Amino acid sequence: MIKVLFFARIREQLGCDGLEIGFRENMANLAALQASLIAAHEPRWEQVLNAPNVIRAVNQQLADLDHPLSDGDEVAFFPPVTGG
Amino acid sequence: MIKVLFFARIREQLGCDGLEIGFRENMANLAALQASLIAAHEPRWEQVLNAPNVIRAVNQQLADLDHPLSDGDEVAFFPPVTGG
Amino acid sequence: MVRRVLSIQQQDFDVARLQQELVAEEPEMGAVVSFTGYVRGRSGDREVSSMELEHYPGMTERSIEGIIDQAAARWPLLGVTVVHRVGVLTPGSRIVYVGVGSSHRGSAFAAAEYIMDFLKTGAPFWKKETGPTGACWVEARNSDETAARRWRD
Amino acid sequence: MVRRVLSIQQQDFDVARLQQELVAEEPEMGAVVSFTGYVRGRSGDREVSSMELEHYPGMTERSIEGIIDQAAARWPLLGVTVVHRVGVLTPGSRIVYVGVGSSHRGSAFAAAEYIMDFLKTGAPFWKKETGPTGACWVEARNSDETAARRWRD
Repeated sequence: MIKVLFFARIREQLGCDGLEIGFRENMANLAALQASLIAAHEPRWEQVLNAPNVIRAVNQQLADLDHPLSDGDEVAFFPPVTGG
Repeated sequence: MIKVLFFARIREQLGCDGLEIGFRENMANLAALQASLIAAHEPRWEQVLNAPNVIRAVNQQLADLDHPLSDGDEVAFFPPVTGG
Repeated sequence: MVRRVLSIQQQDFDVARLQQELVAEEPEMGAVVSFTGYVRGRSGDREVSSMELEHYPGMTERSIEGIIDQAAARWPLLGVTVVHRVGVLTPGSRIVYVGVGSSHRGSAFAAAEYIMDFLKTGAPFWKKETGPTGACWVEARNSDETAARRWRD
Repeated sequence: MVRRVLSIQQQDFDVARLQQELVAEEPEMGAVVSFTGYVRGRSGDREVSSMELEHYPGMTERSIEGIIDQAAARWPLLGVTVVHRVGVLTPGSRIVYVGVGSSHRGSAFAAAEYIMDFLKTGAPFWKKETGPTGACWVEARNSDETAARRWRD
């Protein structure tokens, strides 16, 4: 199982806080997981998740698309941060 | 009349908070005033007022020894500042 | 390890109490620099009537712990306090407090600014502003990225 | 002209109240940086049991006004508060408060540090520390002169 979370503008654009998907062999890295998410949803997901300024984290650490995934990981997608 | 003030370590070394001396033609600048003060007191005044890190002010603005003086000015001698 | 207080909370905070806790019982404490961020009533030329702050629970705390660790490795600090509010806030409200205590002022100033710069660019918080014409997510500012980058040179 | 509060006083001050007054009713206020200096219980390797602060009444206020003017000419500030205590203070006591308010944090940090650097080197205050072996005037530190000089480059 992979826990997927969406925050802020991305959460609203997808209309989704998060979801859980079963871990499969073809989810070897973040790019593969993202491709499965896009394949399973409306075309809007592709525009939102592929946008150039999307930030991704695996287990609460920033991660690039080639970051490897394991069963049980927590993955998050969010826009550039604006706190403080 | 010139009002002369001493602060902190210099005040204690001279044993004097301040004094007033009548303005005279030969007090054309700060160096001349300092020379009169030294001439009028014990040798200790020369050591204290001529020390390399003495700071001087005329009318509450920092001043060099060649700063001109006028009747009614306020002159101060003090060590490097250590507040804050 | 530097003494630290970290809180993500909805409720307001009291700067005097936070500073008192930072200083308490530390005889070497000579300098405290604090930063307090406030909700402004205008954002560029848009009027702001309220702001909502969202965060990523868990990752936010880890990010800030990491920023404090980095600051404590660079400067001799005696204490660090970071409090960041989330939820709905109105103009004039406090948003964030960063307090840094040290023996001398140079390290307190530098570390407080360092922590703020990385909090702005590295901790997962997002602001949405509501004004007369609706609500908008705040866009990240290039100047914040530039501010954080100068510490790496 | 930047809104300012300046006080040289014997009594203690309340950082929360000073900050509240700095921020009050200013819708553009986004960032407040404050510095608080404390009496340390040690000075180098000497123990300090109390400290006496002397100043030059009149010139002190003028010097600080001038430092605030310089800071306000360099950065877009909304408010500046400087409070400096004089008289006898014990370890742990607050000595000085500098608070700077601005729309953005960069100018608030820079101006607060600038004001402190020049206060340390340009305002006529002197500290005398009392310890177990007697009382000594504090010597000016070269690092303070260096801190002030960097703003001139």
